[in-house]
Amino acid sequence: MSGVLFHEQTARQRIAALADAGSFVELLAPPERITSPYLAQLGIPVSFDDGIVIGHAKIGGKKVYLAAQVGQFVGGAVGEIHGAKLTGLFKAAARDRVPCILLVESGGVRLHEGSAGEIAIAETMRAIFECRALKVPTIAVIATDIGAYGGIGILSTCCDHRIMTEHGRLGISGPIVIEKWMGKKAYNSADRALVWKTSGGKTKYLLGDADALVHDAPEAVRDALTKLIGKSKPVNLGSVKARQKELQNRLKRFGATDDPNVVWKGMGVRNIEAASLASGPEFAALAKRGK
Amino acid sequence: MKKPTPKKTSARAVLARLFGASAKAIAIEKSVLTGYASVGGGKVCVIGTSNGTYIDNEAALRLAAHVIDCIEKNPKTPIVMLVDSAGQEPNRVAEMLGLASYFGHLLSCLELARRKGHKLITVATGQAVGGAFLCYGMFADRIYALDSATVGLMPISAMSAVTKIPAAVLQKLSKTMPSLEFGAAPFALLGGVEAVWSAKDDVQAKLEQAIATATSEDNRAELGKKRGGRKLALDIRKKVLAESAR
Amino acid sequence: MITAKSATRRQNKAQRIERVGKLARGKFVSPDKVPEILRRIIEPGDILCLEGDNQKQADFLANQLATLEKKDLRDIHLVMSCITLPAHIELFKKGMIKQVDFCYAGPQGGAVADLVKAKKFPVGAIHTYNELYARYYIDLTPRVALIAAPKADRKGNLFLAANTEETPAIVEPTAFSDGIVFAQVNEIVDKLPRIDIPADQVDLVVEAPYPMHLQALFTRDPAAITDVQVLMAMVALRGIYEKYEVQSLNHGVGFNTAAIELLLPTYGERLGLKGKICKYWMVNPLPTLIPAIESGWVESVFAVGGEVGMERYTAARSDVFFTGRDGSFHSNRAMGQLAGHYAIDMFIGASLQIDINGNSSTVSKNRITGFGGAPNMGCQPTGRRHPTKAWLKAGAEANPGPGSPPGRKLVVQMVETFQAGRVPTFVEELDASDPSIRKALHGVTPVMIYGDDVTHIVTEEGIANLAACRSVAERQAAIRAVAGYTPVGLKRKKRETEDLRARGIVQLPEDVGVRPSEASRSLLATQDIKGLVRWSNGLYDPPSQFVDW
Amino acid sequence: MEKFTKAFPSKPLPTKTAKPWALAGVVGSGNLEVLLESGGRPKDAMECHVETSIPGYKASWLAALADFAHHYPAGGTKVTINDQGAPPVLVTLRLRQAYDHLTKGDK
Repeated sequence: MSGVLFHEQTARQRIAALADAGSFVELLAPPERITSPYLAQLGIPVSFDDGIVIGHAKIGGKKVYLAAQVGQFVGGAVGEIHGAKLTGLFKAAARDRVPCILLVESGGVRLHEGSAGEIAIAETMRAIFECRALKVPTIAVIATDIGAYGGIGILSTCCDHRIMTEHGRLGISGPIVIEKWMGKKAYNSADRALVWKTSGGKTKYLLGDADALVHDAPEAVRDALTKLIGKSKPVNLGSVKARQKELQNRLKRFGATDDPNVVWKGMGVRNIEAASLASGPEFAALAKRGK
Repeated sequence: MKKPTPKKTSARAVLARLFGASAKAIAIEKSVLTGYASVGGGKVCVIGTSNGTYIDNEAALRLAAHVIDCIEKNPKTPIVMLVDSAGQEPNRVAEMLGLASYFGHLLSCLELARRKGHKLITVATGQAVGGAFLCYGMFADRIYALDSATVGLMPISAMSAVTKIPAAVLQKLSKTMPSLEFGAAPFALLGGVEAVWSAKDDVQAKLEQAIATATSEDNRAELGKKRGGRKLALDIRKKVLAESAR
Repeated sequence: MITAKSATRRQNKAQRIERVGKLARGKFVSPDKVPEILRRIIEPGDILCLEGDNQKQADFLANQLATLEKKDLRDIHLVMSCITLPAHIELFKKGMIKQVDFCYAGPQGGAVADLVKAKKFPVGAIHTYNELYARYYIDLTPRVALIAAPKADRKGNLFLAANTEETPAIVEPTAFSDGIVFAQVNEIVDKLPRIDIPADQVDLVVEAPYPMHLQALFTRDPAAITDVQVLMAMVALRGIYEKYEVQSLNHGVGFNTAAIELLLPTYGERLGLKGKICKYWMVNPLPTLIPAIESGWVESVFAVGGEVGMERYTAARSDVFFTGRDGSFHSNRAMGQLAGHYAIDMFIGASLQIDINGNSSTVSKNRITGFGGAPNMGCQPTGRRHPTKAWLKAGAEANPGPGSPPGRKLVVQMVETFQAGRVPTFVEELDASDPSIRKALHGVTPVMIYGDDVTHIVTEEGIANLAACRSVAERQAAIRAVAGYTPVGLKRKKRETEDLRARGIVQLPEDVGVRPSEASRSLLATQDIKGLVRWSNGLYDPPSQFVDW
Repeated sequence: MEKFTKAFPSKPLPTKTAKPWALAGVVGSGNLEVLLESGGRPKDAMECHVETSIPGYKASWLAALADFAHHYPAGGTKVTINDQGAPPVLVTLRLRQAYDHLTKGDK
């Protein structure tokens, strides 16, 4: 129960914990001082990595490209520099045929930098699919409550694999935006249990949008990565047709309910209370996903 | 909250302008467009949105289904994507069911089409903002916009409301930073749009030419640098590629 | 021999009850009749007691009282622990109150400050809990007490459940002096789990349309504990708990002490301190104490009040918590405060402001809060005679003179040098000594804990052992030495600090064997509320605002 | 934003460091990042550059930095800080973390 929690680590600590000791080499490292001119003009503090640490490392002796977003810095949001670092990394991964891992922690586009971040996300999506066409595995790790939202939520679903923890959240619109739009009755953003059951790792795992649900610990994330960095998921006619069917089926089964517990039960969770308290593989065992 | 702005031009009029008489075969159902048409005598597949509608899980699936249909039945037929959508509607059930994954799926279908030799051309015809633009339109080989289209992240007023930075400050900065400005022209300066088509243009001819000249490499960062709207992105990307090659 | 004169109070009470007449059926009244009944049983000039401390509130009766007007009720001498509800403020605004004697005004601190400025707050004094309860038996005996209980039976016996708190301290002096005790209850049942207040001491009962308000006051989410607080907790554990072998103690409400509780099963265990320290507790059922209890550190816990969500856990751990024959938790505010005064080795808590002499306060011109119970525990009980190891060791350090006791209670203030928003904790002079506040309080500065009572101050910079200081100047230098980069701290002199450090009066983390780089949240027995639920084997039911699963 | 630069006397950094630079902390509300670099500077001083979003606390900053330079042999290093309202205790903590990383490596 105690120990280092992945969701409490900083981006740099996460990388240090996942990579083989001493193997991480940072690209565009802080001494280069590549900082956002937009934020500087607006009088907002800048950061030497612009909210994303990128580089290459070894995991279990195998070379990987790694990016870690810094959620505390402007919500991990994507500006021009941040986005270009991300695009460049996936392009390098495609060029070198090296798996690419993104430790996601971002609310999406950095509004302070306008459309530049939006285009950067679109460019990164293209780069991710470049990797996938070459069978270079791409993995998104979504394991913090800042999670993957907005354009980064969509981008995360473009990767081959998603590893999540119960703390991770994956979506497009956040609870506060939805509450403003639909009203507090439809979505009370302060109801944390409902928020996590709507967008949290457990629900995403049950529905099949997360490939692995792991404990909130760096070792657990590393184990899951080790299993997945050798595997790519093809994008072919068979795979997209199967997915089309799956998503249609999901909409048909659950489109009429607004109660996440109905989804949980539908996806094989018998004891909701016990499953709510369980974590990682223990949850998965209680769930018998999709049965 | 603001509801979507009312349509300016009818969806049919826009389609007619782009595809002439062949536009009739394009179905419009709940503001989602699917069908086939012809451009310069060649067959094209059309998917898109109209009337500034919201794209939900179901709409994403219908667009994806049509792309799959095109791949299966009409190999290598260019796909024209029309964008007039206010984005995704903030909705709890949509989120619970994984709207992001529905969008990701649509992108996967388009990627498959590209790999199988379909050219992908986007024309932003109305609203092209936020997630709706990201989930298919911005994924094209080449992206164009009608000059009447509203393209970009969000208007300065909305940006100001969320960031709590006074609109006047953002307005002033946008003079030197086109990224902050909202519209097709500044978006083109960033390289996000290849070209903006004006009311006077023969858009059918333009579209025909766009299809003919499109290549699948992503040229937006180059364009953004050349046009001066996005000065950093390309160099930073190059730097990453250079440092990682050491 | 009973004379007419000696029976005056009794006769007066009978008259009041008679005035209620048919508005009640026996002792029982319906909610809609309450305002009229209050009008009939309270007389001008009465000492009126409203039950309500920082957790439990007789809120229905208070709200009904606030519907009356000055023509119904005037010249009231209000006595109560905590001014907590908007309804309480309403009574002052309507001009019904001629004097108020109280302890604490947490959530209404701003409103009370406004009333003071408007001269609508005729305060007698701000008390500590036991001080006020004591006066209920001397010169502030209530004529009418409005109290709250979860359950009554058909005879009017009351069951107080986990939140007994101050009810007995109010009922006894009222009932045994011919005062009127009026209880609001959540429900009336045929049979009570146990009887806490006999019907004999209860005059009127109303089943309130909503349950009494209970504040989750002692729930500290481990997720909000910072690395800096972990550092301070480690320093306190080594420099104080371990050094003095503190066996019996009270913890204040705060993240600093929550960090200590969560370090016991991990860091504390590693230091080999289990069984040597922290065995006997006078604290509310703190959820953050669950891991230490489950790890076998804790012999017993006595409490001044309950805590929302801890009912099933405390019942299951009746080997540790005081429980009734029905198996459920029991608390008692007056006795708990008494225990905290006389029977513990150490009080440790936080404060908003500490002055250069070690006095602390939470009062400022714009927020008049008061004391509550901390000063009952954070003081030297000169009536104490029994020795313990910690008491004697602390006493020896203080270099007792021929006329002073051989022992000392450890009174520890544990604060970060800055509060949120870069507000310095250490100041040359307390905000509370503002002339306008002193004037309203008849010349008294509302000091929470006096510097003379404090033995240690712990900050992220280290420990200042005030008890070991030999002069006022030395004490000031020791405080500056741990005041960090606050204006008070910036005035320290390097040589003075080094001298105090050489003599052990000031200790840096490394002096007590703590490496600051080790201080990390990962040392906590759990880092979130869900972990506490897991530690409790699912018996802890946290309030919904803390639940994200 | 407030910016200032100052050098503080400090004993020379050990000649062999684990790496040429180290970064500790993140820029976020109530937090800061410290970039510590070695090499190419006079050996008898720690050169500091601070950029903070909350002006008016220069005295605290200078005292905290001076104390650090006094307690740790950091001569020849350059400290650059991006601050978003961190309390002084975090300044010291992050400096210490960056120093440990620089001299002993990550871990």
